[in-house]
Amino acid sequence: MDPMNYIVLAALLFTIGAVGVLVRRNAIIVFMCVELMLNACNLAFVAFARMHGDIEGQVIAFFVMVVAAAEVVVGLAIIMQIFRTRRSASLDDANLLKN
Amino acid sequence: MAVVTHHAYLAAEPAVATAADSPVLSFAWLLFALPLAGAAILLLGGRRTDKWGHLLGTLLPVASFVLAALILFDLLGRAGDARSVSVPVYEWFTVGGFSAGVDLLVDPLSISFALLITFVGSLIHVYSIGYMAEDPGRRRFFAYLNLFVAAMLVLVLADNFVLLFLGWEGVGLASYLLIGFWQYKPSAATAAKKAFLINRVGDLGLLVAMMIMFAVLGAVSFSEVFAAVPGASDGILLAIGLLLLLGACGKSAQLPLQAWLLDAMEGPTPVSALIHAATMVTAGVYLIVRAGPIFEGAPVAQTAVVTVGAATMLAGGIIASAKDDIKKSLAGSTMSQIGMMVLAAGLGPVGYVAAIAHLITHGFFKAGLFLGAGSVMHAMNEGVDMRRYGGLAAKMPITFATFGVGYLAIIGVPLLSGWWTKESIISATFGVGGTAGLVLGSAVILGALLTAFYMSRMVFMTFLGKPRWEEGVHPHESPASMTVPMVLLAIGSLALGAFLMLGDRFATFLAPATGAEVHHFDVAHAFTAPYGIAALVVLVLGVAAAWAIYLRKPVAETAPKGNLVTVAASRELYGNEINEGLVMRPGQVLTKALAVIEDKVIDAAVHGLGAGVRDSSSGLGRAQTGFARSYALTMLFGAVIVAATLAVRL
Amino acid sequence: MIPLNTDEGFSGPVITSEVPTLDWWLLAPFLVVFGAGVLAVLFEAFVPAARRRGLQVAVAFLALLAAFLLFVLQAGTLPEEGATLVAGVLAVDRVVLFFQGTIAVLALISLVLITERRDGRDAFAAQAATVPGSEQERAHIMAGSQHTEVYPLVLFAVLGMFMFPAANDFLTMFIALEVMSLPLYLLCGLARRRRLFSQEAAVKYFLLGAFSSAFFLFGIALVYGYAGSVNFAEVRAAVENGGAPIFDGGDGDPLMLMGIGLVAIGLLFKVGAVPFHNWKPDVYQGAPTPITALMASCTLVAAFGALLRVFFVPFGGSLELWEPMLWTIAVLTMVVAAIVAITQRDVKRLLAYSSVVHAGFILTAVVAASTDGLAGAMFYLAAYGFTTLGAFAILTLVRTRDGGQELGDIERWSGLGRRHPGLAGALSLFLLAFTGIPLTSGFIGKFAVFEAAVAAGATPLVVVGVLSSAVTAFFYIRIIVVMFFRDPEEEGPTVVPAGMLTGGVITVGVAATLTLGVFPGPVLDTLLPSDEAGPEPAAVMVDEASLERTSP
Amino acid sequence: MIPWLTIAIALPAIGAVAVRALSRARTPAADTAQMRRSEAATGGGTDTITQVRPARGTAAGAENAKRVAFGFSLATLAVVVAMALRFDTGASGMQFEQTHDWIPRFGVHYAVGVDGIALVLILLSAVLVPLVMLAAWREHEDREDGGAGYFALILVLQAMMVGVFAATDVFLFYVFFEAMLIPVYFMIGRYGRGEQRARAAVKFLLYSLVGGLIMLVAVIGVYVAGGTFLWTELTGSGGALAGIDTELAVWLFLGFFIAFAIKAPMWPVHTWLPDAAQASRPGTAVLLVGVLDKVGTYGMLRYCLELFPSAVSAFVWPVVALSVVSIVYGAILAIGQSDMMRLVAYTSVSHFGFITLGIFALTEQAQAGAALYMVNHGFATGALFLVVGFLISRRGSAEIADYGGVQRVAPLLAGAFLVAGLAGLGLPGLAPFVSEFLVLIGVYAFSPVAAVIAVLGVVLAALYILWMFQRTMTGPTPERLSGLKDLNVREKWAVGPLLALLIVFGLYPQPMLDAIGPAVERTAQIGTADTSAADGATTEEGGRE
Repeated sequence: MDPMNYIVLAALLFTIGAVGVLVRRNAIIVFMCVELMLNACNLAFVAFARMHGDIEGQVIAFFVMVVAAAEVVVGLAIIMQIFRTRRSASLDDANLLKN
Repeated sequence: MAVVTHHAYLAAEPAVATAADSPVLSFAWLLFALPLAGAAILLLGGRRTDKWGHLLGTLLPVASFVLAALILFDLLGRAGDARSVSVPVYEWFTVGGFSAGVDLLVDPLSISFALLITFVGSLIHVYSIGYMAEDPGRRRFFAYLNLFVAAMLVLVLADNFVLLFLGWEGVGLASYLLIGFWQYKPSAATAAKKAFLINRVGDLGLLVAMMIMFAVLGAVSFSEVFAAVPGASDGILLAIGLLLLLGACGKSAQLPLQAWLLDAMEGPTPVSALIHAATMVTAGVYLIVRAGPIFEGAPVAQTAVVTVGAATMLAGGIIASAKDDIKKSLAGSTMSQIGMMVLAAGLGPVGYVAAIAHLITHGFFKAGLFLGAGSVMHAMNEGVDMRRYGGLAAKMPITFATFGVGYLAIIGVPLLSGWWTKESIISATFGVGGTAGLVLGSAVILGALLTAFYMSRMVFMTFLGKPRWEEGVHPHESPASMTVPMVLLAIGSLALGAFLMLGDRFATFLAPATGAEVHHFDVAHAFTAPYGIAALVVLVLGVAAAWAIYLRKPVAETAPKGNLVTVAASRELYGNEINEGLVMRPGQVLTKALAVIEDKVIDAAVHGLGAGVRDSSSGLGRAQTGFARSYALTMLFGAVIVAATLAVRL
Repeated sequence: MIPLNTDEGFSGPVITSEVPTLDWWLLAPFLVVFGAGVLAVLFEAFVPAARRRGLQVAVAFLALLAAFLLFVLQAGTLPEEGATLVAGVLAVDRVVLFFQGTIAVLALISLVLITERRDGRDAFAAQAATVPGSEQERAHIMAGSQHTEVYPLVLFAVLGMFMFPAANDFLTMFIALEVMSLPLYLLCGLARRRRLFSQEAAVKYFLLGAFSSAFFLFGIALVYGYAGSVNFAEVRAAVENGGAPIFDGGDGDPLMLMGIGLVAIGLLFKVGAVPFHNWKPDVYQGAPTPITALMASCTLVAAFGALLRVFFVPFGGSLELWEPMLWTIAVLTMVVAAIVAITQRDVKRLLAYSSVVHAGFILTAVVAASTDGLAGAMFYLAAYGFTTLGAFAILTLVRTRDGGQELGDIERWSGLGRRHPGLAGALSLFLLAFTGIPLTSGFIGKFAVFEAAVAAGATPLVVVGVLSSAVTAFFYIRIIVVMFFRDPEEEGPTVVPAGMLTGGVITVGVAATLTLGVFPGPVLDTLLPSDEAGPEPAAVMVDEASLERTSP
Repeated sequence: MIPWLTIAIALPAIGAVAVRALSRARTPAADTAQMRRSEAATGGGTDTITQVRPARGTAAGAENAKRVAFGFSLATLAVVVAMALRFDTGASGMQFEQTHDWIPRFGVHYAVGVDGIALVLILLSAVLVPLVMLAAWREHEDREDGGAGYFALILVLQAMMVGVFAATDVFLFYVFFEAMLIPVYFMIGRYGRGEQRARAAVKFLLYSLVGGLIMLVAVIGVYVAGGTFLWTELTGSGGALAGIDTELAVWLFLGFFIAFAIKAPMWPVHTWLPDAAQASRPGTAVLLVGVLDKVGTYGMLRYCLELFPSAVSAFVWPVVALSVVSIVYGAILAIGQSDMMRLVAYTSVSHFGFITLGIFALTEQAQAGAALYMVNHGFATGALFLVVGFLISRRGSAEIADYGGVQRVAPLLAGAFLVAGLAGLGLPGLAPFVSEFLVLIGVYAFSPVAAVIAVLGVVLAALYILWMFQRTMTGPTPERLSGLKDLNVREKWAVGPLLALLIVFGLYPQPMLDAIGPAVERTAQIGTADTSAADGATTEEGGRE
């Protein structure tokens, strides 16, 4: 199978994630969409590593996973905090800051 | 004080030789420096000089007169062609090829004027001591008079057009200050401003003329300009000529810039006598004569001069015939007489002597008449309406006598001053020959008729007939300080003409300056020639007509309704209305229009730009909705932009 | 590139063969800050609450100070062409050291603001976990609880900032970005007052930041796909060769372009260029002001350091590819932000937009793609950092009349200049520096970047820049108008006494703004790269390839 | 060698610092009084600020500070006069030159030097500053600082005014050019008059900034094209800019010109001036119109013409047209004004038209006239603003309609007003005539039409001046003005020297013309002889750009 297909799949996943960020209101789901985008990147890295025949891309994928995990920690903390205050995880409810 | 500087400068860099050989001439600058110093002392000295200011102010013009007389004798001691002396004082300003110096030209023409100015000026200073005795601003008055004398002397002594312009504007300033001397009267303030403004329009001509001279002829000094005239094109000379005429019109109240002179009578009467009769208003004639070489090279310009002069002469006469205000009537007369001089000056060399001679005699009798009028006004509690005069001859014998002599002189009673000079103008006009000569000559005769009429009218209404005085008016003769100058001027009005014209004395004296051949004045011919007889006939007719209207019948105390002609004449031939319609109204409209443009176009454009930025600010700012998801959308939009701009290179 | 087998003849570090040598000396500043951060976390766990604060402050200050001193010492010993360390994942040269040194100084100053306490209370929530307005919150406030976790968070963020411009491959850069950002997300949500705003700022910053990181990462993936490596030198070499060996005849160009674009998005988000700027006003307004100051100064410096490095080193050979893109973004940034800023009323939002506009100005220097442009941007960033810190320091002093929260509404600052001429005068100076009035550092900075842009032929961009400057002048000046030309109002703000710390920050800001404005010569000549080394910025920016070129 | 120019720049700058320090040093008692007062002010709304008199201690401190400021301005005047006496009027080129590296990286120098034109303008500013201080002595007494701050700002401005005329490094010039805005901005916005002063100050600053920023691009362009900022190295046939492409020269010229046109101010970018003048204290207006705006015309002469001779021919006609429009337009609008400050501002628009016209007529007379005009206009308009200021200080209004018949109660004031006005309308014998006349004859040689239209401005000048004089000074004195005081000693000393200078330079302007002469000889060749040479150089080195 042409590894390029994985790249296309990665792009699709990335797009789905991006669209999810745009259309979903729930902060948690938005955040998960971002995670989806990160994972799409990982898929691309691994696929490209395969195409180039080296392991650098795979190494990167591991790093990304670690970073993503750290991000989850921080992100959930922040989202929890605002959820407790507002009793809502809807992003659209948080719009005190605007012009 | 400025004088000292000049002198120091002079010492450091000796002036050109032409003047240095005569100690008197090298002090020619004192002519104007003395009265200028007087003005400075009186203005800066403040109240400390109140006590003796008028005396100093009188003394200095007298000193100038003495100096002018000395210079005259110096000139007379020279050969005819050596009587034109250039006296450089100091370099005024020089840039590149342009140079304007404070250089004086002492020649018969300028010294004639200097004598007239200082003599009449001194007399009027003396007169003013009495006339202004009660005025709290007398010191200031004398300062302004001194300033005027200084400026007028600069005007006539200048050796180049720029210095002449300095004097020209200087007399304008003095005139402004003196017309508006009683500035708390709105009419005086308005008249002063009007005089200055209309003069400015004339000055515009002079300014542009100087620009052309420098640009085309390469200089602004008389000698260099006149030397360049033969090489200049007709168009240039015509342009310069017409522009100089415009300047002359402004200063000499010739059509179409005549409107200010009658209003200028708002000033104290000595001012009217000195500035607006004897001296300043004749500056236009001086300019035309002085710039003779230019006009001689531009026949069309000369025609314009003659036309303007003739038209003003008649218009002035008509206005003078209808005015009931004694000073305004005299002012109309001045317009008329100067018109006559301008006409003569426009004839070229043949007319110059006649014009200048008439100018000088006119200076005497018209000053005398004005001083007489002032004396009358003094007696009549400053009333000027001749309809409320009458029968003053008995109450004011000296005034009547001197006024009478002036009257006889101006209407041209034979052998009095006015007759000599008016005859020579008439002779010069007819001397042109052809239809032109006939038309012009007839015009002058007509002018003489008008003169005889309105002057007789004035004398009849003022001194003869029954008193029509307002209540509480007790006429009395004026003090000696006022009557003595009047007497002296009357003597001049009697005899000066004969002195100048007999034996062609003045013509011979003036010849080196004007370049004219001496035109013999034949006394016998003046009585026998048709024009001479015609002049005598119109004289009688004019007096008779005035007698018929103003002496035979009692004069109404208020002006009758009048017909179309008299109404027009009393409204100064609608000169003010014409100015208003042609200049002021459109000007006001333009001012308003530009104010609107300033506000609604130029400033609005800038403010509109600002408002536009502000509007787009709130518009763009709306993208900052506060919704995180819309921010993400904006970012995606940014991604599209990034992709698009990168794809450019694909 | 890390080859699977060595047969293909690739050189360079191989994962299995040898342990890379570490240059401890060059690595020391990173380790110091990292170590201090770890230590600080341990303090949180083991030191009693009462003594934590003093210890944390001391450690943080000492660590940053040590890092700064190390950077200075390194500058003296660093070889002219720079060096790479840790198997080439980090690069240190004079440019990087300048960025790091600047960040260290600015971070130290920010730390002063972070440390500042008024009536025993700092700018941070007593207990972030409590619900705003709740009983627990009040209890914590009464108990004087405080989040000393702020200090390790700041240390980690600064560590990320040190790494960001020093990264020598995209992976390191991504990690640096996250190390820098994650603590900042948290710090944004810790404001003591107006906590709803603060929390909202944190959420927005976090989600949008993560979103942009995803773009950045996907861009890295595509660049990796194109070049076969994420190492800067090799990416550059690949770009020059038309891609990795698997692409023949330029098939990979779309990959490369998309890669550049996506990486650019990630970086432009961090510098806050339009249209990736939306987060800035909201986050700047919501975050605790000392943290805003930290972000406005240090983060911007670090982000631009990274952006300059990315565009000049790995993408330096494909100038013509990305120039139109940066042109467009620069124009958008300068114009849109300047215009939008005009109608702002909140000073913090205004300064946020101002920061966006300044980013636009600096982008013109990036477009210039010259050593002069690099130097100009470096000077600009340093100058702007000091000025903006001073400005934010002043914001912390202006409070509502009830002595509570900061008063950001400009309209209510009427007559401040009458009653507090010194303070208002200092703020005016900062605003004039933002405007770019001569004799302030802002002017020299603007001149430096614009000069580089004009020299590079980007004159239209500079014209847009000066027009945008004129627009921005309007709102800077408006603040001065309000402060000096209006009469004081009854409901005006109170100004708390500056004290040693904040006063010191303002003084440093004033001094730096004036010194860099009047005598910029020493900084420009000695600290910044000069084009004598070469007109290409790559001449002064280290990567392995350049090292190989210079080594005999 | 004595660094005259540096002293002349540093002296007022030091003075400003000293004044500031002195006005800050208050007795503790005064300080508390001050605080109480400001509390009262905040409590009682806007008006209390102006009503509450400052505490005695502050007033004495302010008085001392003002005396020190005045002393510094006199010292500066002395330095400048001493320098002027040493000026060699025979030499072309710069004198009293100093050049030191400032920012080596950008080739920026602290380089100063003067030719005749710069010298007379520096003299102008040095003369005006002490007089403005005298006139403004009592103006801000009811302020917190007793007006000392205003005096400090004047000194700051003076340092920059000397600097801007003395700079021979384009960058240094730009620095002064822009930095100058700030003190003026505060002088208008903070110490100005009326409700609109903040607005006017902002308008002034924004206009100037827009111009200045556009000029910044051109300044950078000069450096990029020429590789140096030193004026002496840039100009001349062998200068660094001699070979640049004409099109580039045109753009750079335009960049400088827009800034200078706004500053000058030239139609149609003049609308800031009337607003600024109306909102200014008269002293501010004197410096603003008398000196600051001259930087615009000075810049045209010094920078536009001399840096880019090859571009001049492209600009001559447009600029001449704009100048002529300015002359007539400014004069007509002046006629219609009801506020004296605005009126004088519009007259300045007209007069600046003469100056720009003279500069771009490219004849020696016109340019010498224009350079002289800059100085004379400073004296004349300065005097006029000061006298209007005396009226304002008496009645608090600049509206013409609020006055009338002043001459009767205050003859000296009216006299000063008249002399200043007459100077403004170009009466021979007063200084502005000489310059106006030189401009006119110079312009006529270049374009008769332009000269003739410009002469209209002379007529209109008489109208606006005399009409204003008539409405304010003459006529019956209304009851409310019957107590109006005449000039006091301080006021006499403020306006007297200006009037004296107007007369002296009206009758004997040659020393100034001698100083200006060599510089003008240099610039007047531009656009005539030099253009062809520069064009030749362009084709030679056309490939450089």
